[in-house]
Amino acid sequence: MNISLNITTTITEFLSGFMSEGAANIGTMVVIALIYLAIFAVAGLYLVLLERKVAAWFQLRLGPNRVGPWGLLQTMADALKLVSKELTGTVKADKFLYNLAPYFVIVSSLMALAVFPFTKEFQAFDINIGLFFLIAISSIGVIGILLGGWASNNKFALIGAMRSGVQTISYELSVGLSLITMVLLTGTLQLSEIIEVQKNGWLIVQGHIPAIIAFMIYMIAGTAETNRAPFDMVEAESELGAGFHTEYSGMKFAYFFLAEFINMFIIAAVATTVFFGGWLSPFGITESIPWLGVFWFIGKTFMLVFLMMWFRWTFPRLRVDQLLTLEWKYLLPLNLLNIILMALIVWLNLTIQF
Amino acid sequence: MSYFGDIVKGIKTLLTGMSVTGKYFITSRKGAITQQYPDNRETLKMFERFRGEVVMPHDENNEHRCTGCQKCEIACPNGTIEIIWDRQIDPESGKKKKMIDQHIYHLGMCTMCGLCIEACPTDAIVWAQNFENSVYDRSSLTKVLNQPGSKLKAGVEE
Amino acid sequence: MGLMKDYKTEVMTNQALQNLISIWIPDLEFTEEGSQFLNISVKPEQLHQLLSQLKSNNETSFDYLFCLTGMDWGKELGVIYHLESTSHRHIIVVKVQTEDRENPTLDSVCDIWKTADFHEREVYDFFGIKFINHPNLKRLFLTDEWEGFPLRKDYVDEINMVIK
Amino acid sequence: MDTTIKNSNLKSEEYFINMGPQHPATHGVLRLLLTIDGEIIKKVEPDLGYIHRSIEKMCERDSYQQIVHLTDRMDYLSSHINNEAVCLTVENALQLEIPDRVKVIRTIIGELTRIASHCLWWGVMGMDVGALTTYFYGFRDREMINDIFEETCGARLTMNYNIPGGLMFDIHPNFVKRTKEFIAHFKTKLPEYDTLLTGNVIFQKRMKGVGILTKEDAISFGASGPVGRGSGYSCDVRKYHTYSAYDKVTFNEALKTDGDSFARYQVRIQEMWESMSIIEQLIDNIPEGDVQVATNAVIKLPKGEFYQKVETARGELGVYINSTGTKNPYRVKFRSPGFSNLSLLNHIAVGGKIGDLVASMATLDLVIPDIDR
Repeated sequence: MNISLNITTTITEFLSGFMSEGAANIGTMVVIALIYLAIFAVAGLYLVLLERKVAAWFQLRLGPNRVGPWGLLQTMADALKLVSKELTGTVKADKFLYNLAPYFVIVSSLMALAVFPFTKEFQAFDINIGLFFLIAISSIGVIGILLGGWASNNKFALIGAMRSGVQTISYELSVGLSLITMVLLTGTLQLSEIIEVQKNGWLIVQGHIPAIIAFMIYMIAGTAETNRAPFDMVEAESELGAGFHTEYSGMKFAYFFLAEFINMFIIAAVATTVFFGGWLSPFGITESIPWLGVFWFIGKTFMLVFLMMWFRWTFPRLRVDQLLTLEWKYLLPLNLLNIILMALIVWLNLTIQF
Repeated sequence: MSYFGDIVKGIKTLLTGMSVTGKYFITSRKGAITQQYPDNRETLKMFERFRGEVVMPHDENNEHRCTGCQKCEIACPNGTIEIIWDRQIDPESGKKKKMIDQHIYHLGMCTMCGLCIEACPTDAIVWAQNFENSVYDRSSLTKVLNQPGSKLKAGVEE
Repeated sequence: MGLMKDYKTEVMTNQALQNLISIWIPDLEFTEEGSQFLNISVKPEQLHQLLSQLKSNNETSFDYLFCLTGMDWGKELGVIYHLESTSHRHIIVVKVQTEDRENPTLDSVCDIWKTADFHEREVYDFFGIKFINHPNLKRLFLTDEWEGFPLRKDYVDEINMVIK
Repeated sequence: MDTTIKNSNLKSEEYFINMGPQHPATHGVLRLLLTIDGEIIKKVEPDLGYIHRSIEKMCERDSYQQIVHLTDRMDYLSSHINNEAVCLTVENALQLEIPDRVKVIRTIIGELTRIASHCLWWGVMGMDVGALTTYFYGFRDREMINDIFEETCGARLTMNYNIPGGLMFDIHPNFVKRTKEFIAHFKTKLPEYDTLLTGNVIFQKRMKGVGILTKEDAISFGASGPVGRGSGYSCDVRKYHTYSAYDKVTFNEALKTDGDSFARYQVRIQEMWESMSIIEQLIDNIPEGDVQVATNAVIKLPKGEFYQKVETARGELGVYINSTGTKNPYRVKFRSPGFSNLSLLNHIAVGGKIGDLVASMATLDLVIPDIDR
């Protein structure tokens, strides 16, 4: 194949054919940003649809099936409806922060998408502190939620926002530590290199027991990070109505909503990359065809997304103090123990490699 | 250690819970419990005792069985039924007798308790199984049950 | 479980109850006419004393106030207390009435049975009977600015009431 | 749990929050005025009356046959039992001898109503604590009961199947078959309720030790039904003041002594098993006979006072009728179980979190029209 999957260089080369180098670089950024925006606006919408369909199947329902074949255009129609809706707000809201909050949330989740290698070299931004960058970026979203809850001037929204703050600060720790456990195994933070390491077996196999524990902790903490049930204290519709986005309507509400789903995708994508070999096919069956990596990457990610949906539609919600008990009394000590265990295993060369 | 025992036990209970929903997810193809309502109008059949609205059946000669005795009107708890009647000359016997002019039924006030139908001595009114009673204007919920030009069926009053 | 509990307890007869209670307070009226229970009519000033004694006495121990009904007898306003003992399973009915329709006041029994809190607020709401020593006597169902007491027999509301 | 911050200069203030009248957890139009310190509930003050229709006043102008259908609209989830209560009061006052067939059918439908009500409660309670899927599983099973009702009574919720003197008409020929089908179906589905929710560690953490009500308080607050029995207070009207055909069947009163939300939950689950056993004992032995005894078209109760207790799905419903001998009652009072159960909400919710309030409110199983009447 002549066309390189490295999209950045491909586009830069194409653009520098008729413009200066600096302009070409800027042009590349704009083009890639637009591509990512478009892809993930659509992907977010279809994640919403998937969630609704999966929920329906868990709940003995049919799910959306009116707009388009099998309801495939349902979320498009919803998005159109939301765009056309009036943007309401409370009278005494802090207008500037109130309007700023949704963008904080959506921008932070879109930024995180840039670093994922969808297949070999198909990556917009291969930074050498990739995992670190992801952890850092994913924490910014909570500022948007806090701002939104505070600026709405609504008590329910404020309670939701405060819960969100507490929750994210706590669970950020577990997400970080469980990923660090895996970094011990890979020796690198760069996502493309993490995948290279896994050519000798996915990390969840290489690291066996501690890796499985790390994966479980990561999935629990990741679900909490996205504010989804059973950790949806922030919205908790039977307690707070709608939580922090009570006062948002129209497209501003849709940004919060989309961000939640893209965050879910990110959490699952990180798990895919770190634990399940990213775009690598099982046993290397399709190694000769690199573009199939996209299929494997998306497939694995969606399996994990499905797992998170399965959690959501099965479990009751935790109470806010139990949420903290779980993190500080169970996940965090386990995580620290797990790091030591992983270090021992790496030190004693007890990893499983093919 | 109970600390780790609790964790294992907890995870186990979570997995049992997931097995229930998982089972339904896998068998979801068998069919949903919900119905595709406006699409299944043809096959959707209500039970014969279903209380949709009160109707007055007429036979092919446009004859009903209502004698205008007003027992339904008295039985109704909500004032749903109003009977307008007067004394007219019966064409057969030539005598003056009580006949209904209009049997008015306010569907909007009806609570479907069925006391009127129980009270009716001549079975003139029955339940219909129609349940699609929504209309755009409240006034169209007021119905006249006897058809225009209809008359009392012979032999009902005996 | 498994063990079948005996639900038939020894119930004090109405006569025995009457004999017992009539010792406490002399001028009570007892009747069983037109009711399946023993009825006691009590003067408003003796109400609280009687009821607290009915609960605290070990032989009666009426610890369950299962119904508190406001009544308008036409001339008098009053309250009917249906009491049951969860240990002895006998039932008694206590009636109290006051002829003051302008400003009817009775003693609250909130301190004896906690359930009386809401029930007395309901009676206040619909009959306008004020309960002395009630911790939070305000309208429960109706709005604060509602005029009149709807369940009284002389209440008139030409707009909302459909009279057949 | 000590939640106060010691030796702190931080100033904190309690604040009010309005839960309802439109709020997902209040299941209707109940409004709660909460005083909250952070997440801790300091005071709960219910504000009622959003759907008060003054049924008691309406009864004063209606005839005894007409009263029955109004009670459908009180506790709509146990409408049959409400109807039965009024009919029993009138029948006792008239000293009518009710055929055994009527008694048995009333009991069967009453127990089906109880199962249906508990199914719905289980669904919405799961939803209140965040397990959204329970709602549909609960409704799936309730739907079968509603179909049975619709076929026999003509309505799914507000059935009005009872009249003073018996039943409006005989049961449908399919009734026995469908009821047996339902029992067979539900025996496989009820254990699933347990696997999905009861054993779940999160659910148990949410429910255990939350909203504790002692036996003394339960009696004092007039709690009844599963709320009282969850506190170890034996209060089953079917046992103590037996009516209809409950004296012909054997069943256990579900009793738990913990007094917390989880005990109330377990009581209801066990009640569903007991109800199924009651139906099984009766369904094959419905005696032949009439379904009505003739009454006058205008029923006049003798002068006097009449009181009847029944056990609805929510607890003890009392009907008090004061008659002066005319065709209308002089005064009707409904002692509704929800009203007393609501009054203890403040008592059990104070000191808990907002989530606890929702969980304990869910296990009180409030139906707002029952409270507002």
